Amino acid sequence: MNKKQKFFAYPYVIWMFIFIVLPIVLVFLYSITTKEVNNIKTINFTLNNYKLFFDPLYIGVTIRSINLALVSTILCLVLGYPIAYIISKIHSKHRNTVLLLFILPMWMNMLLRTYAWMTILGNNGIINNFLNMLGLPSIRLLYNNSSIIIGMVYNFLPFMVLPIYTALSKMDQHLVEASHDLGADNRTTFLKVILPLSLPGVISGIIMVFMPAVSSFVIPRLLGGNRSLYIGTLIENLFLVTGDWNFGSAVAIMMMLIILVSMSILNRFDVDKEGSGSNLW
Amino acid sequence: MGNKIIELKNISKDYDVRVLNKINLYVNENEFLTLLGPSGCGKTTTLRILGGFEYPTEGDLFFDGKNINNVPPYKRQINTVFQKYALFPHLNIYENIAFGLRIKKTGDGIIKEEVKRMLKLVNLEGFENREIDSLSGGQQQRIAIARALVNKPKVLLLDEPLGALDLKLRKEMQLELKHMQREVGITFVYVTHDQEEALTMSDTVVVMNNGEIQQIGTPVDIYNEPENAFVADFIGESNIIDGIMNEDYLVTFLGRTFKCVDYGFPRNENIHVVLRPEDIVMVPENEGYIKGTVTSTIFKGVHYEMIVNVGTFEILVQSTYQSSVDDRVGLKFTPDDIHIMSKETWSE
Amino acid sequence: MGNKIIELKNISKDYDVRVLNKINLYVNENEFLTLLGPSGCGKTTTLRILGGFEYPTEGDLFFDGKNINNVPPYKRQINTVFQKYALFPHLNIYENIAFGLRIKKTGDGIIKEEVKRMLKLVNLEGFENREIDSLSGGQQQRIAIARALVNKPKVLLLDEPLGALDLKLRKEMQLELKHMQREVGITFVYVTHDQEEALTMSDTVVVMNNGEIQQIGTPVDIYNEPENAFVADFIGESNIIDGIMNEDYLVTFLGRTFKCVDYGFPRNENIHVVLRPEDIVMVPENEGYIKGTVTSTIFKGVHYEMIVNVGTFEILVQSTYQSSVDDRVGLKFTPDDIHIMSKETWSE
Amino acid sequence: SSSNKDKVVLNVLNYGEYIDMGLLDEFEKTHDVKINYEIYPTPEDMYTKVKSGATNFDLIISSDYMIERLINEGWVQELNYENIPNYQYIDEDFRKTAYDPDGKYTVPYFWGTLGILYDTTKVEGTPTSWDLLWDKEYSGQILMMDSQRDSLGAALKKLGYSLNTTNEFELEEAKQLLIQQKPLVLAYVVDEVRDMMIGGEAAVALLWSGEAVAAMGENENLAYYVPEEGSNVWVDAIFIPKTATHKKEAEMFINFLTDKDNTLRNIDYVWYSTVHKEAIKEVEEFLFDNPGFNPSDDILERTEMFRDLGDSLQLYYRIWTEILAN
Amino acid sequence: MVKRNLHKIYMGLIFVFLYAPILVLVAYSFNDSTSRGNWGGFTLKWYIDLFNDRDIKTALYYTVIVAMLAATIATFIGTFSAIGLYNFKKKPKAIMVNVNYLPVVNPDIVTGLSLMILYLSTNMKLGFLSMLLSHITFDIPFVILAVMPKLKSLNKHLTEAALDLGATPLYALRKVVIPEIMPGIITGFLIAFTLSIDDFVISFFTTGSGVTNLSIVIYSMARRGVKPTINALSTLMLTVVLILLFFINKRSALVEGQKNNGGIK
Ligand SMILES: Nc1ncnc2c1ncn2[C@@H]1O[C@H](COP(=O)(O)OP(=O)(O)OP(=O)(O)O)[C@@H](O)[C@H]1O
Ligand SMILES: Nc1ncnc2c1ncn2[C@@H]1O[C@H](COP(=O)(O)OP(=O)(O)OP(=O)(O)O)[C@@H](O)[C@H]1O
Ligand SMILES: [Mg+2]
Ligand SMILES: [Mg+2]
Repeated sequence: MNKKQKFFAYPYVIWMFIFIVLPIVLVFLYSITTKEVNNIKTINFTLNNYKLFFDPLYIGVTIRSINLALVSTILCLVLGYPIAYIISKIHSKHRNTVLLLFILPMWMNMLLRTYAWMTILGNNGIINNFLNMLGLPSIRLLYNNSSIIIGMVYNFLPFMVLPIYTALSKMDQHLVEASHDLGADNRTTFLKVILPLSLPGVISGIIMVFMPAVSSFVIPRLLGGNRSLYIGTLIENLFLVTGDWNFGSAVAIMMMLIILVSMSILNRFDVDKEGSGSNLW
Repeated sequence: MGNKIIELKNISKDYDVRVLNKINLYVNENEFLTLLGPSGCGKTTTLRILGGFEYPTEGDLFFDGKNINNVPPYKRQINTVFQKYALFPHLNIYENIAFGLRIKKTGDGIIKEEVKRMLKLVNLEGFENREIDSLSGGQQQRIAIARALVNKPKVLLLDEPLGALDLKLRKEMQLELKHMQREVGITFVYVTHDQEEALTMSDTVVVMNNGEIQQIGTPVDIYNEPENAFVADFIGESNIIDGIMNEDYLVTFLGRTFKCVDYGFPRNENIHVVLRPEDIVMVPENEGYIKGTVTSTIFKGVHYEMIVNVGTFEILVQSTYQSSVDDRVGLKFTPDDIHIMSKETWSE
Repeated sequence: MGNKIIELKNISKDYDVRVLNKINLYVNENEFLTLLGPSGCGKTTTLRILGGFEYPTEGDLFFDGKNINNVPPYKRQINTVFQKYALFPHLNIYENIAFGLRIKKTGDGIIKEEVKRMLKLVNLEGFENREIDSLSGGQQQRIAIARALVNKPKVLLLDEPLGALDLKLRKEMQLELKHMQREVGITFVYVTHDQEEALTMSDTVVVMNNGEIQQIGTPVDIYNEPENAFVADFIGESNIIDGIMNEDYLVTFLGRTFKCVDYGFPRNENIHVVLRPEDIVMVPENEGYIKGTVTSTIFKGVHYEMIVNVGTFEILVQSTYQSSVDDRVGLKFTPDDIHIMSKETWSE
Repeated sequence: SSSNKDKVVLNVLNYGEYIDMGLLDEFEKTHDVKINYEIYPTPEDMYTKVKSGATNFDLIISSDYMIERLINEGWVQELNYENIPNYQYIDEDFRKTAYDPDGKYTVPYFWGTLGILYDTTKVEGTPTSWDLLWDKEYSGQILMMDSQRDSLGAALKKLGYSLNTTNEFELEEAKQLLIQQKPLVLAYVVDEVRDMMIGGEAAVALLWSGEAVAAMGENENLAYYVPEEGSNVWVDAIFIPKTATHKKEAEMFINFLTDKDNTLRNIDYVWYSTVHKEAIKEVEEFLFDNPGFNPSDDILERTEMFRDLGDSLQLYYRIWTEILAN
Repeated sequence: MVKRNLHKIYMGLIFVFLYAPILVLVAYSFNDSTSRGNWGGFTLKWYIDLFNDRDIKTALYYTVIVAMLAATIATFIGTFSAIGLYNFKKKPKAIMVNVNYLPVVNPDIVTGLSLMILYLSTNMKLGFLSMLLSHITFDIPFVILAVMPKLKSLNKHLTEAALDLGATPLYALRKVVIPEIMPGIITGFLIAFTLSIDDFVISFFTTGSGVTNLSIVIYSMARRGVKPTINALSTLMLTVVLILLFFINKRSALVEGQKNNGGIK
């Protein structure tokens, strides 16, 4: 029976072990050792790196990063869900084309796209030029939280839309009809039927946006002008500039822990048939 | 029974081809109306138009005298029991049934009570927390009924709501539905394949074929006075025999002339004679109007069904007594039992 | 009919609760075996175990004498018509029907022919290129039948295969299925809610309740000699009346003593008497063994169904003649019509 | 083709866009060597990659402090300057440097200063001091570098301290200065400063001279100066790592790069200041006159080079983190 | 009707949002100045430069090859793994799914460096293969994330029906499960391809021996200003894809038409 299909995952389990678990173990090893050693025999174990993480300075950075990622994720969700919904309603003949058109901008190099945003948002940028032409004063669009969020949403939106679209496509239309039949208007039907049924897709989308957004560093650097420190930049700098791999590893591990814990909370809402069928309503 | 609550005027529906053609029909308040017809004749499509899930290609739909062509389903005071149930897989039984009530912002206490009542009604007490997937086919069907009934709609559309239930439960549910209809005053538009069900429960039966209405009438009318051979053939099993209407009250078929109760046909008109199998009495060969040989006999529980070859025709006869194959028998019937229908072309 | 092709030995199945309990059953080659029982009694579960989609919690399953507990579905020479059809939505009708043949690497020419033949058989010629979604309920069901039949399996499991079809089509399909079974030599395991269908088509009927087998026998046995009140009540409509078996061939119920044909019960044993509604003859009040008042009368097409209140009991009577409510009538029956069953506890 | 197989493959690692690619083709043609050319964005990227030992690079071009670190860690080979006859043209001042005090390991490639690029249409007068970066007048129009050494360096120099100080009090002072400056700063960026200044997005920017020259080439309203309090001078140099396998060919290539004509070609492409005594005489006038390209000697006297700080780098980073996270 | 229009307006705005930067990028490919800060007039010289730039051509070649291969392989492994994981028991499944998230959470620099160390510790030569393996590794989790929702909503009776008709589990997978979850597989592939084509950090640390991709080239150019050649290249890529899309769309419309006009496959 289906049980046998478990075996399909076994190669990947091995792959995971080699390419994901081993490296993480390595990172973990770095995080609990001190820098001084180059010789295996003289490894010094320490928890100092973790202690250091709990410095208010880094906690602040972490919280700020998570906040930013959360806001971006929510915006992606709010903007992306309707897109996914509309695409899923497009005639099957054109659907894949629209999908491709949708992701095509992402195939242009991210640095170039971000530079283009700088050109659009800058003090002398396209938008401000346009405003000036209308006789309006310039506004500061670049190098603040909004520009970071614009950049994040721009870059991650497709990762929200695609899985939701997947979940919505071929959804059993009769269920929507049944809901309408029972007196639910479009809004209620959406909230009570369509959304719950597409929840697995939404969750995938949230993961695909939230997780990379927390650790993203190019966007805060370019569009935020590095005016605030985010955890991605912190880790990047720790590894490259300072060469403090040990503390960098500890920060990375802590971040993983925090995110995985919050994800497992989110996952509770996933209506998994194996579970006792937790209720959303 | 009061005024027309629903009226269909010249409703047509085209997909690639026309599947409903100029349907004219009204349903009175508190009426129990059944759509009957062969598979694919357009019953579900008609219900879907009533429910608002499908727009008619042509024609108008009225509810309480108002055109509701453009009223969305959730604004129609109509609930549906879907042919394929359409239960919400992400909700348990309790929440499936409570769905409509929650939308009306009914209090939790009342919802609990009502759900319990409905579960009892459909014989599924204690199933509140079960998942839809874990139910048997018949159990799912009953939940679908409960989910629609609990809302006490003005009009209830039921698309073969009892098809997956066994005889006993079906009878129980028929009684319950009938009871609810009277008690709460719901108008029923019902689709069923079970002819006995249609005849037992309905005030009005609508026989459809190929997207067109063939006959509208009371069960007794439909059964006893089918307007054409299609209806006669479709409703119950019939022997439809070519004949000639010699004059009023006199008809010739199977080589003999019989008295009958029909009149008003032109002289010597070619007609169809309908003889119901259960109206024919099997008697010793010499006592029968028509003589023949039994060619098959099947046990049907309530009765035996036998086929008697009378030379030019095979006549179906039902009787609680069994004859053996190859017996010679005679067949008798009264003038009442002979139904005359004008011939027309009808396709199946 | 030959050797046992399928044998279930002590099969049980537990989900949260036990849904099949110690099922013992065998099916002979070329037999037409029907599972009958109320909704939720475990019919589909039994078929799913036969098909290999569910492992029995306990017990053994044999096919041609070999234990197939661990044989996967695709290695069993068994095909299924699923209760919910399970048609492939991404394939058109043609490809749905051709699915099994393609697996066997049948040539395109033959596939084309066979699909055409099957479509004709199920009355859906010309539907090759239609999408599943665009079919009516009954049409989908017929495709499900065609998809299974086209493989000419050794054993065919059918889970209410005709439930969505109208009477006429159902009869046609019944004949076709019966025909195929004889012609090709397929063994059928059939689930139906239509008791007439069960009685008409089957060689053997298995009555189940609550996950247990109640009785196995020929249709006539089951109908005429139900082993317990559950079977009697479930198969056809019955009047089940408390009585006392005075001695062999003599029984007392409804305040009178009657002759009967049963024997072998202890003296003065409390028993159930089963009287079939169609066996009871309605006569003028003074001619009846039992007298009562008609309390309801329903038109059922083939006959009328009346309930006669005889004081302590309401008796159901079927007759082609109608009595009016409140008529006083007498009821008659012959000793043959009285069926005696020992009392046991049975739950619904 | 088979002949390709026998060819020596020279693995070269350089910053992106930091050489006239035609030179590579020419060297390949004239020396029958195949060059495997790879590029990297920042010295830190280079360091991590080289230390990983992934590829055995034969020749690397990078920046002073990073080379110093590699030398200290024993990753750099001594050069045989006899194989590099063109070394004679290298300015003597750049032969023994802070990062290569004995002049054993490296050959300078380009060099420059750290200074301030400003927009003359926005800034009045001719500023000469670091104070411009702290001038409230230009609030929201100041670009600082997202580079701890350079930004902290500017603050330290403004305070009159060494760029390479490890004195915590001095650093604390610099930190306060930068925190105080933060509200005025538009952004902390590196790579984008050039285009921002050309596009008139900001008025004042901390920047390296090489980029400043390039910016001035695109926008004539820009001017560059090295503040009088002193600043940083930096050198990008060529070296051969320990793990190199084709030292001979690498030295041939160094010689090729330090050839006068080739240097001129490179300058024409890169626009950075040269250490080539002969080449400097022949550069185009507009470059020669540019203080970014050709700073005066008295400016140079007030500059110092970045040194590898070893573990004190952590301190710098901590401070920099606190400034950004503030 | 109103809703239709609202949909259109909304999609229009979103597409403006998505393509506005792309238009800017395209415009700069015709800019006769190396700086984004300056409009130097119209030129085609970057396009000519492009054809003479062998490094960009190599980088493009590796970018496309690696992205195609990595996305394809990752989609393959990811799809099968998703199917496998889906059938795991609850506990192991939860563990696996969480491990699967790790590469998604991890900053690229950590993934890149740890993979680099992994390869080096096994004496693997960094280059095409190591870069490809890394791309596959960070692609797979996304493919699994894309396929899972579809698996969750898959009607399991369809597989049963296929098995019942004699299909081996593999055949059922190929002919029933895969077609049913196809939207998920397609989006998984698109996401994987997108991530691959855009990756810099991980690629940089896990490649070597002269194998580069466009991102490495572009990021390395950043300090000295990204040459408009790259914009020209991007513009060309965009055009090629759009043209392909146009033809594919035409063709699929044709196929659809044929299907409707009868003719059994
Ligand atoms: N996965 C499951 N988990 C728990 N209970 C189940 C599950 N599947 C079936 N059941 C229960 O097992 C019993 C038997 O189910 P089954 O589907 O065999 O009934 P059935 O005889 O086919 O009924 P019907 O005629 O209504 O189709 C039902 O009570 C059903 O609720
Ligand atoms: N979307 C569609 N596209 C094309 N034809 C359709 C579509 N939906 C239904 N039809 C056709 O319309 C006809 C009527 O369908 P409908 O579902 O109303 O039949 P029905 O009377 O309910 O039949 P059944 O008793 O089998 O459920 C059928 O022949 C069906 O094939
Ligand atoms: Mg229907
Ligand atoms: Mg069932």
